Amino acid sequence: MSMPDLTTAPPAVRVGGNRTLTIVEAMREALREEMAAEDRVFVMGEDIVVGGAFLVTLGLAEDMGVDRVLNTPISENGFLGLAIGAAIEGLRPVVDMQYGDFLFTAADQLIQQASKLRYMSGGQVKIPLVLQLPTGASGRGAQHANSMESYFFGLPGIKIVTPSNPYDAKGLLKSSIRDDNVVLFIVHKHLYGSRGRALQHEQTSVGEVPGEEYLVPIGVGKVIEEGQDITVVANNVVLHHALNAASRLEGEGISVEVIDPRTLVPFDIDLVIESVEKTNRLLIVEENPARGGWGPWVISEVIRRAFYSIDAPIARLAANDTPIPFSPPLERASVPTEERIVEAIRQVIHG
Amino acid sequence: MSMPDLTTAPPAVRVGGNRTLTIVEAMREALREEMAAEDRVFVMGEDIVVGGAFLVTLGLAEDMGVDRVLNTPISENGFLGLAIGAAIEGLRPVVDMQYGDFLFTAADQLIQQASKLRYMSGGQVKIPLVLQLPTGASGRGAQHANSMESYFFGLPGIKIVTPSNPYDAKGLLKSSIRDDNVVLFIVHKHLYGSRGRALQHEQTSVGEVPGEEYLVPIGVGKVIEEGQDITVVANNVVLHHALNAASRLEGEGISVEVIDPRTLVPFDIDLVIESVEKTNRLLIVEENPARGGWGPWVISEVIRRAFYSIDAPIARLAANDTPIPFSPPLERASVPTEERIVEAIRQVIHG
Amino acid sequence: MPVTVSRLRIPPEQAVGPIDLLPTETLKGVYRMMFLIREFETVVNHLFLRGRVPGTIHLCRGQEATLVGTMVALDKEDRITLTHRGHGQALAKGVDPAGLLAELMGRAGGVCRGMGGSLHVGDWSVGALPAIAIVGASSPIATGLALAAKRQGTGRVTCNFFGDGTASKGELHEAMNLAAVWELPVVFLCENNVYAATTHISEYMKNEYVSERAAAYRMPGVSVYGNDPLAVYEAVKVAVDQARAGGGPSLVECLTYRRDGHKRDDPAAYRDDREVEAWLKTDPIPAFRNRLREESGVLQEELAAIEASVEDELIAAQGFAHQSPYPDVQQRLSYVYA
Amino acid sequence: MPVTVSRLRIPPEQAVGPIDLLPTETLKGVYRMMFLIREFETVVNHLFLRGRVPGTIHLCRGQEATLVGTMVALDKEDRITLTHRGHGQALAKGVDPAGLLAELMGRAGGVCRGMGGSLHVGDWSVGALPAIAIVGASSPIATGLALAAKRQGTGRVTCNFFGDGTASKGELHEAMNLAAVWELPVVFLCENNVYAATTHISEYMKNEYVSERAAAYRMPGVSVYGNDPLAVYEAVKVAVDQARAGGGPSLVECLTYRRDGHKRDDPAAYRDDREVEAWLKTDPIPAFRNRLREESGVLQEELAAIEASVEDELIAAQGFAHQSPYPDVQQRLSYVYA
Ligand SMILES: Cc1ncc(C[n+]2csc(CCOP(=O)(O)OP(=O)(O)O)c2C)c(N)n1
Ligand SMILES: Cc1ncc(C[n+]2csc(CCOP(=O)(O)OP(=O)(O)O)c2C)c(N)n1
Ligand SMILES: [Mg+2]
Ligand SMILES: [Mg+2]
Repeated sequence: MSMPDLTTAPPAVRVGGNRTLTIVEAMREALREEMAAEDRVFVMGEDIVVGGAFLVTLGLAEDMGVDRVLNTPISENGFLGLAIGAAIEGLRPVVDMQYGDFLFTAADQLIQQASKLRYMSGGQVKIPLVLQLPTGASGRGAQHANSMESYFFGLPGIKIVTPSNPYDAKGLLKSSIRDDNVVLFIVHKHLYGSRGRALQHEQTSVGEVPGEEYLVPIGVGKVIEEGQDITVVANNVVLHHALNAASRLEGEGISVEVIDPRTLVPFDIDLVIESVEKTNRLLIVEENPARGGWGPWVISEVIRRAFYSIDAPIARLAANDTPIPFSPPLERASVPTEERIVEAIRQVIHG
Repeated sequence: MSMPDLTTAPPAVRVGGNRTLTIVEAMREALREEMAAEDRVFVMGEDIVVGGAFLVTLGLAEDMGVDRVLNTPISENGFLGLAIGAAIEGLRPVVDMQYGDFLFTAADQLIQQASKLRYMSGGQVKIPLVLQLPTGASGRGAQHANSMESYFFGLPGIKIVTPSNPYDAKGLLKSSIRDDNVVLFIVHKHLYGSRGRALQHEQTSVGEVPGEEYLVPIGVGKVIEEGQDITVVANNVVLHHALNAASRLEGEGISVEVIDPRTLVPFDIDLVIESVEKTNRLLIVEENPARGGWGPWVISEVIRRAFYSIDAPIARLAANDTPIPFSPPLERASVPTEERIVEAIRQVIHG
Repeated sequence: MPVTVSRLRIPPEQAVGPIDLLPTETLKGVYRMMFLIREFETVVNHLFLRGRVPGTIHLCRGQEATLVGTMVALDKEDRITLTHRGHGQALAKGVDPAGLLAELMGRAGGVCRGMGGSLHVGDWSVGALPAIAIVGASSPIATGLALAAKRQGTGRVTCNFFGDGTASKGELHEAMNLAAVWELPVVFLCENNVYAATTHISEYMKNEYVSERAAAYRMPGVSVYGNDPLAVYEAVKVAVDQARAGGGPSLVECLTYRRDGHKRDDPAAYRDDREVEAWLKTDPIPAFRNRLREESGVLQEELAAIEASVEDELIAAQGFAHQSPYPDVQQRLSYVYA
Repeated sequence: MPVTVSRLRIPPEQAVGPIDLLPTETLKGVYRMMFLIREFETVVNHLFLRGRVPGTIHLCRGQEATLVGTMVALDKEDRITLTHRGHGQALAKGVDPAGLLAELMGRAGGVCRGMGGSLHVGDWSVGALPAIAIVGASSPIATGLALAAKRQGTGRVTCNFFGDGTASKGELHEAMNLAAVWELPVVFLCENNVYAATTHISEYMKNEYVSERAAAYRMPGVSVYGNDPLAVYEAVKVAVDQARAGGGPSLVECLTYRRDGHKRDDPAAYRDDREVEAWLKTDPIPAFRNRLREESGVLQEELAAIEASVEDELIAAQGFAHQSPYPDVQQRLSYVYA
């Protein structure tokens, strides 16, 4: 797979100075920079002229024109297919799916077309296409709570990116737009939020973003907290819970290494293996239902490649194998929380 | 989950005498019996009046009427949704998707509607619905080669059944039709075939079917071959490869226990754990791409529940993480074969 | 070609239905239900702003005449499918306001036991299929309810509510074709409120009317003024009668307007002032109230009594909802399988 | 209502286009291509029956006039999207028969290097997007090719082939609406051959013509006799010119017929004898051959020479395809990512 390369990348707008941004602001900057640097980039989706469901495109239509920030009819199948066609002709569409959940009404265009056309044609075409898919449970009931990464993790021919902070969100979105492949750009709904509005969780999705241009490469995970006793791999919003859990356990003398894979496809499995070879224990945390997701695959790889380094059964936290219930106490009980992560770590350590 | 119960089940047509049937004939019998016993059962799909893509409904329209063997327009989204509505009203539709692959054009109806409506309504409705989904690679290129079970294994709210022989196909189809839930009935394309036509593989999909009525319960796996040295779990067409491999390895003094889970959701994980506690070694074989499928989840459960019984890294064979290529030698090289299973078993045993 | 489509969509004039279409008692019932929906939504908005209704809400204030006019044309035994903007559809079909409100608040006493919330309200025991929030997805399902009615000979008609924005979804088209080909007793009922979320209808449709699309399937299509319940009733009744008589589906488009933004936090600043002004003058509730007084001679006091009874009902509903507990967390593991 | 739709679909009479629409040289080229497609398919069928073409095949014998008439109306730089029945579409757009045949045989020299097979043939270098076998899915993609042409100012038009059965797919409707709203240069080209696999058109459509559905999006829709290349050319040219001039999309329906079954093993026994008889008489190839002789004065010898050159080309193509090796198995890991 080709990695974006800053040296050959088109020059982008410099913004200057380190700033504290939300994920939404960081994504907006990435879009703005890439659109300024490259004419062929454009955004399309429902209601994005006025900012879209999460305000990612706020102000963009005014600056870039409604031809490059394109409001679509409610025709997910139609406009995702249209984006594929445009990409085949050399344009670089970014499709805002409003809620990732709506992608299911266009699933064939992703599963059968976007991910396979290059392969079936023997490399005749390429499809540089980014799908923005807000994911996860956020108080709206089961049809707006799917973990999109879970459904498409096993689909060959696409990349999946799941940043959990503004720095990664900007750097990865820029890399995704420059990538010549289909990239699912998946951010948990609870990580969106503007600076003015209260975030839904204690941990924030606000962070430092440099003014200088930078990219975060697709396929490279990151050790967020170093530790000795156990490796915890988590992404999206549950990563923040894991980080909180790690801090709490420090007091108990448990040293937790927390890894954010940042991208799921390709997955930086080497980083996890390396860490597990040091800590000899592993916990995986995902928000998707337990039967799905990327965690089981990571476990199967760890068992294959580092079986003799593992000292205790590998633990995993995920949502119940149910749709997500609406009632807030039920929703909270359905997904991994800081509390449950703390308990799971204790159990792996103390047996 | 409710299990079908022969004692309360409606009386069915007796066919009498043990016969050797193909999977297609066995499924046809199941449909015929269930339709005769229960008015509310009907079949719908493209071209099924003349038998459908795999001749499963051959002759049924003549006997049951075109009102109960209903040709649909090419409107997968429309007729799957329609079947959901009919099921809510108490009918018991069996939807023939022609090729499972076409379901992606109706994915929302399965993922967001059929699997969730009961839950979101707090149990107000139930949806007794069977989808027939021929699956897997069979020489037609990537868009007709998806492993349907892989995409939906992680979806809560449905059941998934994958018989590999006529006996199970008939018994499980009858149970599926009597089940009050959404059941994906998934048979590999290479296992279809009429007795007159040469099957694509050496191993056959022809087998004994009793004349007496019987059901095979959903959720119960089966040890097909007993063995001591290693457990192999495989289903669908690769199960037949695994059985061939097991026979070959007998000569080398390797005793292989082969398990057919038969249904993936619910998965009879206890049966696998029990076996692994005896053999201490495990190989999983699936046709879907390596990043997907049910295998990783089984590994994660085995590690969680039987970690200390495992003597060697758990092995797994699956397809490449690519779409399925058309050219026959490339397709063969992409999926697990008898040869590769033999090698994999040798490697687990000899390290 | 290309046809120029007018951006300005103002209410059609002189489009009300004859007052003597329905007996006065029924008309009073229509008024009561319109008023109940309006007040219910106002309560919901209030509770939402005070943080008592979690998640998101889509209010239907302004569209009450369409909902109630449609429902009067249906029988009690008939079925409806609901949209994301479903509170009023549910109430008009006879869903209990107390259970509805409790549902919005995620309480055990909710019509869906708290499992659905605002986006999924409904009560199947009164024929209101708990709402489907994926737009377009309900149309095939509604068609399936109709198929069952035809097979089972129940004589039931299904009414599939959808919005003007939803008319761009392929699912609707597949469903309309299926219903036409199989002559199923379904009425496709478009609440055309000029917007899909923040987007004006002229941005997603070249047609002046959604009902133009019915001809593509050789089914009747008609557009009526949606802010008068009698105009709506008149058109829907024709469609329902045809469906019940075995004549197959129809498409009825009701031209109406959202008085609020699309959802909870939307000020609807994207709307044209002239358009907003023209429509806000047509508030269906005072308009129908006036018609009742002037054309049917219903007394001011009678109307006041109706309104008071609605307020009482809503106070009781709020009491019920607030007192209803949250469901036990174990309930999250129920209702996955039958 | 309901409208009764005739089950019998016989060829329209007197529906050929004027012979002087195109210069004689072009007409000869049209004939050559029609003949090439027919003979190519005959070779494919032969090889399939001998087990040299793996997988499945969908032949287009009988539909040649529609394909070639359409292609003459397009420029070389224009784009087409292909269906599962795509061999003839590919050839008509200029895909090399040798590479095409090698593709069907899964060989390294195939136009898609053996990765696609019969269901996915195409050569993007001549504007034929490798075929999409999921019916309906190509319409949005074609619309995207057209969007790019409009943005890039290339003046290109995209022609989206689809079948009468595919007209029941929602994707097509979403694409038609998008193309209409955004005035994109695309022609929706329906090859109406009366069947969707084994199912007769009257089973899935109340309409007499697929083109009736264009009005639902306020775009022009027309139906023409599809077994005469000039009738097809005439109609498609109007649509292409409009699209190229910025006037947006059209729907052109060509009424034609499959001479074979739906696919490899289908004897097509489900067809009505009268229908089959009426259509088989209209074989486009001898009919156009006669027109060339009678109306354009093309000599028998000229036609024979054309036919001989086609046979030579196909012999060479077979030689190429048979000699082309299977791809190295490592190639299966290529082309997943760019
Ligand atoms: C398939 C799908 N796409 C997008 C959405 C998000 N969404 C919810 S309501 C809405 C607008 C619907 O417009 P319309 O059909 O006119 O109904 P209205 O809201 O005006 O009642 C959108 C885009 C959705 N729920 N489902
Ligand atoms: C979404 C989808 N459903 C079903 C099929 C299976 N299928 C392949 S061709 C065909 C019939 C298509 O009919 P039509 O559009 O009229 O094209 P024709 O075959 O007549 O050229 C069907 C049902 C498919 N390829 N894709
Ligand atoms: Mg609307
Ligand atoms: Mg056809």
